[in-house]
Amino acid sequence: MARTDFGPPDFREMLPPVIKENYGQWKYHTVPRPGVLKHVSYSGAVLHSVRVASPRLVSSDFIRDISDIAEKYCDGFLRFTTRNNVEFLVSDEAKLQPLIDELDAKDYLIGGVGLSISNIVHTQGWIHCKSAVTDASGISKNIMEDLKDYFTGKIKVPSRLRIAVACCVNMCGACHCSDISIVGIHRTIPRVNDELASKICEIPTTIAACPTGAIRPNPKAKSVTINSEKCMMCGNCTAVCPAIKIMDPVNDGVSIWVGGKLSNSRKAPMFSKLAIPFIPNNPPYWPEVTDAVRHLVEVWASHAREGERMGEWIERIGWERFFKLTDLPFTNKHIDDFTHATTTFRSSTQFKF
Amino acid sequence: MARTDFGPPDFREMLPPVIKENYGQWKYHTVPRPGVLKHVSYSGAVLHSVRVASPRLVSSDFIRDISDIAEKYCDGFLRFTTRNNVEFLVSDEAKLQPLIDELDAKDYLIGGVGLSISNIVHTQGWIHCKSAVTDASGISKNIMEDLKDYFTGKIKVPSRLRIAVACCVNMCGACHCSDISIVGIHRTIPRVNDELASKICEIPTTIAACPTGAIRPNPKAKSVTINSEKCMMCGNCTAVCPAIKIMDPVNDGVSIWVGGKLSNSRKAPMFSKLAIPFIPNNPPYWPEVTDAVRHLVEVWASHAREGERMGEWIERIGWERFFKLTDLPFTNKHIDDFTHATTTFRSSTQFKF
Amino acid sequence: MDEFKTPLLDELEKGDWPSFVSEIKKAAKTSPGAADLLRQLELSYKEKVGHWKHGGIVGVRGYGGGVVGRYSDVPEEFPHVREFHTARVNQVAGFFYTAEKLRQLADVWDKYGSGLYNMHGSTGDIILLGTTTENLQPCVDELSDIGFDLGGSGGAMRTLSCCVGKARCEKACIDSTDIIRDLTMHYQDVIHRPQWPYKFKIKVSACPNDCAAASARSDLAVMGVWRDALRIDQEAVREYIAKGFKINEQVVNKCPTEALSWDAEKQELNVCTEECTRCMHCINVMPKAISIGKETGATLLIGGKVPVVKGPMIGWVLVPFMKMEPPYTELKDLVDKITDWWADNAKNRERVGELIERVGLANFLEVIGLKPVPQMVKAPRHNPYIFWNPEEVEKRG
Amino acid sequence: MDEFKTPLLDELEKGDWPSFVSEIKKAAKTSPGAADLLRQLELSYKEKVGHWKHGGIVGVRGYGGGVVGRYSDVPEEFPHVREFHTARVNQVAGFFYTAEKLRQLADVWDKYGSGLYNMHGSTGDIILLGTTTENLQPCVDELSDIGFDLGGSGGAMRTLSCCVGKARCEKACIDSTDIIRDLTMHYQDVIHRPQWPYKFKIKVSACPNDCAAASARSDLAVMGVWRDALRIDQEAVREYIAKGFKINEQVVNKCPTEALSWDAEKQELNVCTEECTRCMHCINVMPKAISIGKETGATLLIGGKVPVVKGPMIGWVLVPFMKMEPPYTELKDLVDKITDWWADNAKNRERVGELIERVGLANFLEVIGLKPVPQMVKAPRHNPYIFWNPEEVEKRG
Ligand code: SRM
Ligand code: SRM
Ligand code: SRM
Ligand code: SRM
Ligand code: SF4
Ligand code: SF4
Ligand code: SF4
Ligand code: SF4
Ligand code: SF4
Ligand code: SF4
Ligand code: SF4
Ligand code: SF4
Repeated sequence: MARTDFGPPDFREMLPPVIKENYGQWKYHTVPRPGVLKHVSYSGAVLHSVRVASPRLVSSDFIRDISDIAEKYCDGFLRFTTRNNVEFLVSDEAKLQPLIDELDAKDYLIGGVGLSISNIVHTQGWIHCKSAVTDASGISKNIMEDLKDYFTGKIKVPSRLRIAVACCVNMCGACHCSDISIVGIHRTIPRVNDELASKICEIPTTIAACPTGAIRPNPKAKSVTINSEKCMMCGNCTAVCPAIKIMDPVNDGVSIWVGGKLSNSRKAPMFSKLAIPFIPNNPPYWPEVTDAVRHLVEVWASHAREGERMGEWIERIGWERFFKLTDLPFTNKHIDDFTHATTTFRSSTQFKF
Repeated sequence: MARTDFGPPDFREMLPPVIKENYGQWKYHTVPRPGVLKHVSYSGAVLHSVRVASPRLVSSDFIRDISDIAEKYCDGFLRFTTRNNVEFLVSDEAKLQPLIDELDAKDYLIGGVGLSISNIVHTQGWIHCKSAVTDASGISKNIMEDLKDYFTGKIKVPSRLRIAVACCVNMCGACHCSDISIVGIHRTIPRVNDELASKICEIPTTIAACPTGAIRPNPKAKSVTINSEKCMMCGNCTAVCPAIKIMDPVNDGVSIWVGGKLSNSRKAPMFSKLAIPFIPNNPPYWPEVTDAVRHLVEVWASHAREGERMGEWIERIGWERFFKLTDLPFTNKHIDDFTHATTTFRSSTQFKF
Repeated sequence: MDEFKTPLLDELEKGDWPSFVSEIKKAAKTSPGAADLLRQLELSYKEKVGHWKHGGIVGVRGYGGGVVGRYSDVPEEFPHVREFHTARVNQVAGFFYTAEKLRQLADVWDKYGSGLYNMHGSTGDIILLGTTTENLQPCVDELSDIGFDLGGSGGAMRTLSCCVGKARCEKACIDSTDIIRDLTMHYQDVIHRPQWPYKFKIKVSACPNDCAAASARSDLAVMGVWRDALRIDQEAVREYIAKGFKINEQVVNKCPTEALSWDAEKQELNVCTEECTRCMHCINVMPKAISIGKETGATLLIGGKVPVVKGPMIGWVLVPFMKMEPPYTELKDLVDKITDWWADNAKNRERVGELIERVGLANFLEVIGLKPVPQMVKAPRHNPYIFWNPEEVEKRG
Repeated sequence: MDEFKTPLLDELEKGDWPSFVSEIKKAAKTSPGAADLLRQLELSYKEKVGHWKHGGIVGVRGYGGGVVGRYSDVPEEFPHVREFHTARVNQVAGFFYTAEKLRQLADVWDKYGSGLYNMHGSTGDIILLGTTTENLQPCVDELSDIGFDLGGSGGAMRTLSCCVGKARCEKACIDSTDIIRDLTMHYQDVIHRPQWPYKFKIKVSACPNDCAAASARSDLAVMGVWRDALRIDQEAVREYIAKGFKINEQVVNKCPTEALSWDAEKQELNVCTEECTRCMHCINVMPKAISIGKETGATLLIGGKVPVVKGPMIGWVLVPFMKMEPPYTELKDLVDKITDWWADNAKNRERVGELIERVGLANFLEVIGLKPVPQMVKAPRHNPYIFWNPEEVEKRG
């Protein structure tokens, strides 16, 4: 009962025999059909992995259902991916087609492998986070519903494309480095409940929490005031003092960022850059967000060269061309004004008209 | 006598007829021999320009001598270049060879055109500036003496190479964007003469002048003190308060920077980056400086591709390779720690061992 | 379930993509917490605002973290989410499970919680989504019986995670799952008992493809690399070409370092090892023909994190190459040096990358005893504001 | 001259490269100031330290600047450089002179000064190197008689300079010398009477080769460009090729935007105008065959400067394209708007680029009434800290 610090189950106990035997001995893989990976070992052994979409937020029913399936076709072995898909690990090739048939029958979506758009990495949203500016699960469901043919492999893309959704600028995901990111943002400064603040706020800590020095003491009210010219709406102060509220249903919403990547493939990792500064929250469908994402995907897919990630494509053609091709307005919001802003300004006559 | 604001002589009055007639009508140029430019107009007219080296710091004798030469061969027309060379503007092709002969006879060095190393852009140095950490004229003379064959075209280089010398970090030249720059630097913090400071220093202005906040009031002495951990030896405070001295003959010296460029040719303009953090002042020959510059030129010239500026070459091979090829030590000084330092750190596994 | 309507959320049950709403509804059949979660979420969808309170610390015996306390700000309306804490349960390295283990987990969680999960959280944990303060301790106790321990939260080392690695990937240069397993066991104390100014994350990707997104999401990213020549199976290369693969267009010309050349005469693909920067491109597009080298190890990147508050960072090269052999002592020693220094010097809520930015990378290297090497930077400084220590210069004459 | 020895400096008279020491010696034959300059310099070479005092303002009637006061800190030893001020004399645009004009200059300077010059200073002025306070006024008076006026110093618009441009260059997209001449005449007051927080520099390069080094050394750089197609003389292209020029290797493959293609069949070089970013490469290497376009104008870059104190800057695109026709009203209006705003808002010794960095480029654009366009940035922001004005958002419900 008082057992602590024993750590998670040992992964070695969770591996199918074919993996144990061929651990570190894989020679290559192929993608025999969309959503399926075939790994071949130096020993000649073969492992098939069948990847299916998951909403990430799942119920015990889901857990039991995939466990049942794994037991039936995979000797009980399965795994999740770093993008929250489920992978059924098939050691016996004979069971591959039956597994696929059952997954199809049960409406599991098979895909996300190779030249496809895989599942979205997203965060808690209104479902569980106090800081959520939007609902990450809702937005993600809508986007992937719209892009499902890119997941299943019906429509091909020039290269992988990774989408991330974060419900606030804390970005509990990889939003700063995704091909397309959706990030919840505020557009109005926090309000201070002076009465409450005077009782529960640690004024010095609150002042210190503001990265831009926008918070000044308000000695009269034993509270603080926020300088609207300096406040960049990061929400940091609200994490420190519960009397400061930043939520604003009328003006909160999401921004869209593009061109990030993490793999070192060809180009070094890149940050995602601002494409659309603001789209209002419009649940349950967020149609403007879904449309914008699809539009970005389509413009990229129809212009990029084979194997070119969103960011590589934009680097090649230039951002001025990107804004032209996507027909997105370029605004004062796109121009950086944070710490390293000047390093993003163009110091050259080289640009496209 | 009280005439003011009449401006410089009108350049139109200083142009040879062939230029006036073909102004804006030049079609192309060639380089018939090292140091000579031949410009051909759409009208068929031809102008030859013969470029000779100048020490920039010249005497009236020199002015009169080049005037005499210009009169003899160029109807009195000549110009200076943005790199302080003199150009004799020859309208009558018949006078070209005689001009060259006279220049040769008088030991003028003809060159600096095309694929060559042209004159150095440099600053005042000990000759006239109160802030000088070194002597720009002396260093420049030594370097160009050593590299004169690159100027005259005896030795060819893969592309133009521009050198600049500045006698302090004020960099009154284009040191921050040259293929090779030599910049005078301090290595010890300024000393405050408290007694003098208490009399002539405006303490608040002095404190405000320090970009790093290294200066604190010293109320006891009615002076200021300098925090050695924060001081970056920029010398800014010495410009504001004459009681603060930074000159240190033992520890002052020069640094060498490489890979900058300004033209938009192929690549956008680039800053020069630190190659050698410190070389002591060693007049009159500054042999360590001259050797270092020649070494950099030679490594570049033997490795770069045709048309590749120093910075383009380094970008292609990577800085880790640059330090290997030049055999220069990479030190803690090379790692940036100023405002945008983090943007210079490598965020990738892509590098050469 | 029938006593309430969620018309907005019901819309999100439509379509083919799996629906989180359906999942919540499934759980709601037996869990009143899940039912109230759905109701509260419907309210959020209507009002466009979240309904969770700020603050609230809850915990379990023997642990300083691993639980995120959560309270509804409309508890009268939705009493079953008045308390709705999550437990961060340390996942299995590589996210491998058996059906049996998962079922055990579901049994415990159905007993004590909402029956809802995030499989997995962004850091890597199994997120058990929603339980009461009361149920927390027995839940954790029974989890321990089935072998599941808590992960990290607060000013702690956070749950470590990694890519699938050698278990199923031909590109794995290092044994990511073993490293994560080993470090996780080694660092149980600092994972479970927050004692640092802020979070510290470690992730391992076994090659530069970074399938664990380590370089952007971990204070210390361990990235598998090799330093000898990549291996080319010429026979396999010729097979690719026979099938119409355009070797020059698709591989040689796309190599960022021009390290590859195709000898059309000898029908041979050659690599210049000193040029190759291990960008993975050729290996990725010709997996049957090109493989990683044999002299493998890791590049360590320091400082990756999201924008709050100094802007986003992708980890910076700290160690170009480190051998990775159990028990990973060199790595652990370095982690200890870094975290000790950071814990001693960081301000509250200052990540290690931000601290390094503040004090300077070169100073940081000196403290932890690493030599500056050009691999650490994209380019040397371009401003002349070099600091010199009094020890480095001569006494003034 | 014989009463003193300069053994260190004498070394620098050796060799083939023209020697500044010899020049000083020539001047020293008649100028005691030049002689003492050499002596003091020898001392500096010996001691490795300069010998000029800080501070000291001197001036001439009717002008607020144009002169840099200079005093020796060893005046007892070298009395003739006790005062050794320089006059910054505005050069002729494009640095064109006649022998006659130069001789007139030398005559005046021999009369009143050291007989030493910098031809030219880095900003562009003729630097008359060293005279006394007493001689300054008569010197400037006589310079005015021969048509030479002072340049700028202090918190003023500094002497403007430019590349040789249309006078002798086939690449000139704009009339750099005329622009400089026109602006110089127009801005005489702000050049001659410092009234700003710091210096403000304008330089003109008539094409992107930037032979005036404008983009790094001027607060406002005017760079000639074109926006239609560059012009290709196919006949001339074929001539190059006939002489062994490797068109693909030397031009097509080096075009950074892949805008060029060589049609081997038709023996034609084609350019895709919308791709071309006017990098000049093809024009530079094939001057006989490729020329700039016809629809010419300028790109304006703002903020170029050296490192002091916020780090070096290369000007940032402010106006992608502006027509450049006399009297350059649009340019002047913009310069006025910028300098007015800067003069009103800058701290002491804050360059315009630093002020823009401080307040934000977008805010600056709004103030001067320019629309943000993507040409201004290499890439949009990557941090989420966007400012929103209260006017841009709806009133909170
Ligand atoms: C299963 C998974 C690792 C895991 O531990 O779970 C995985 C597995 C593989 N990755 Fe990955 N990657 C996985 C997440 C990632 C991520 C992280 C992410 O998406 O958040 C990245 C970095 C993304 C980025 O750059 O932004 C990633 C970047 C790559 C790349 C580089 C792609 C590129 O061109 O930039 C490859 C190489 C390739 O695609 O050829 C790659 C290749 C592979 C290979 C082919 C490796 C192999 O030989 O087995 C595996 C099959 C991939 C496939 O889906 O076709 N994997 N891969 C992850 C699957 C996520 C999913 O469900 O979709
Ligand atoms: C005379 C001068 C302009 C003036 O108003 O005085 C000038 C004149 C020409 N330049 Fe320049 N440049 C002159 C300073 C510069 C500078 C400024 C500097 O050096 O400080 C630059 C920018 C340097 C940089 O990028 O750091 C400059 C970058 C160029 C380039 C681009 C070179 C490159 O590849 O980056 C070209 C094109 C070329 O070389 O083909 C060019 C080309 C030319 C051409 C060929 C233009 C023409 O068609 O007439 C002229 C003859 C150049 C030659 O020397 O071969 N000029 N040129 C300057 C001569 C300085 C000297 O005495 O050496
Ligand atoms: C659950 C999770 C999101 C998810 O849905 O997956 C999450 C949720 C929260 N994150 Fe996170 N973060 C989660 C992974 C991340 C990641 C991704 C990662 O670890 O790879 C990041 C970006 C990487 C990084 O650390 O830089 C991340 C960056 C943050 C930040 C900003 C971090 C910073 O150092 O500046 C905060 C703000 C904070 O710490 O106050 C934050 C704070 C929070 C808090 C604790 C906010 C709060 O105080 O309520 C959220 C609790 C939500 C809840 O109700 O449970 N979370 N957070 C992830 C943890 C699950 C797990 O343990 O597996
Ligand atoms: C004479 C000259 C150097 C030369 O030998 O050519 C020069 C000399 C001085 N510069 Fe400069 N600067 C000269 C061109 C430049 C340039 C180049 C340019 O204009 O293209 C720059 C870099 C471009 C720029 O402005 O950013 C330059 C950047 C500085 C700075 C740092 C500027 C800044 O804004 O941070 C200072 C420091 C200051 O202003 O206090 C400075 C200050 C000085 C002072 C006035 C320092 C002083 O107070 O004594 C020097 C006077 C020396 C003397 O004894 O005459 N000088 N100075 C150049 C002026 C000649 C002329 O008028 O033609
Ligand atoms: S991104 Fe923000 S709102 Fe979303 S889970 Fe993380 S901290 Fe909460
Ligand atoms: S939201 Fe951020 S910037 Fe605004 S006051 Fe709070 S902490 Fe400061
Ligand atoms: S670089 Fe420094 S020392 Fe040299 S002239 Fe300019 S201000 Fe004076
Ligand atoms: S030298 Fe520069 S950093 Fe040092 S005290 Fe003076 S102004 Fe400050
Ligand atoms: S990071 Fe590399 S080793 Fe790990 S799964 Fe991805 S491709 Fe394989
Ligand atoms: S891994 Fe990348 S850099 Fe190395 S040879 Fe292959 S493509 Fe070139
Ligand atoms: S900048 Fe352009 S136009 Fe001016 S001289 Fe140089 S090449 Fe000619
Ligand atoms: S000017 Fe430069 S970008 Fe334009 S076509 Fe020529 S080489 Fe290409």
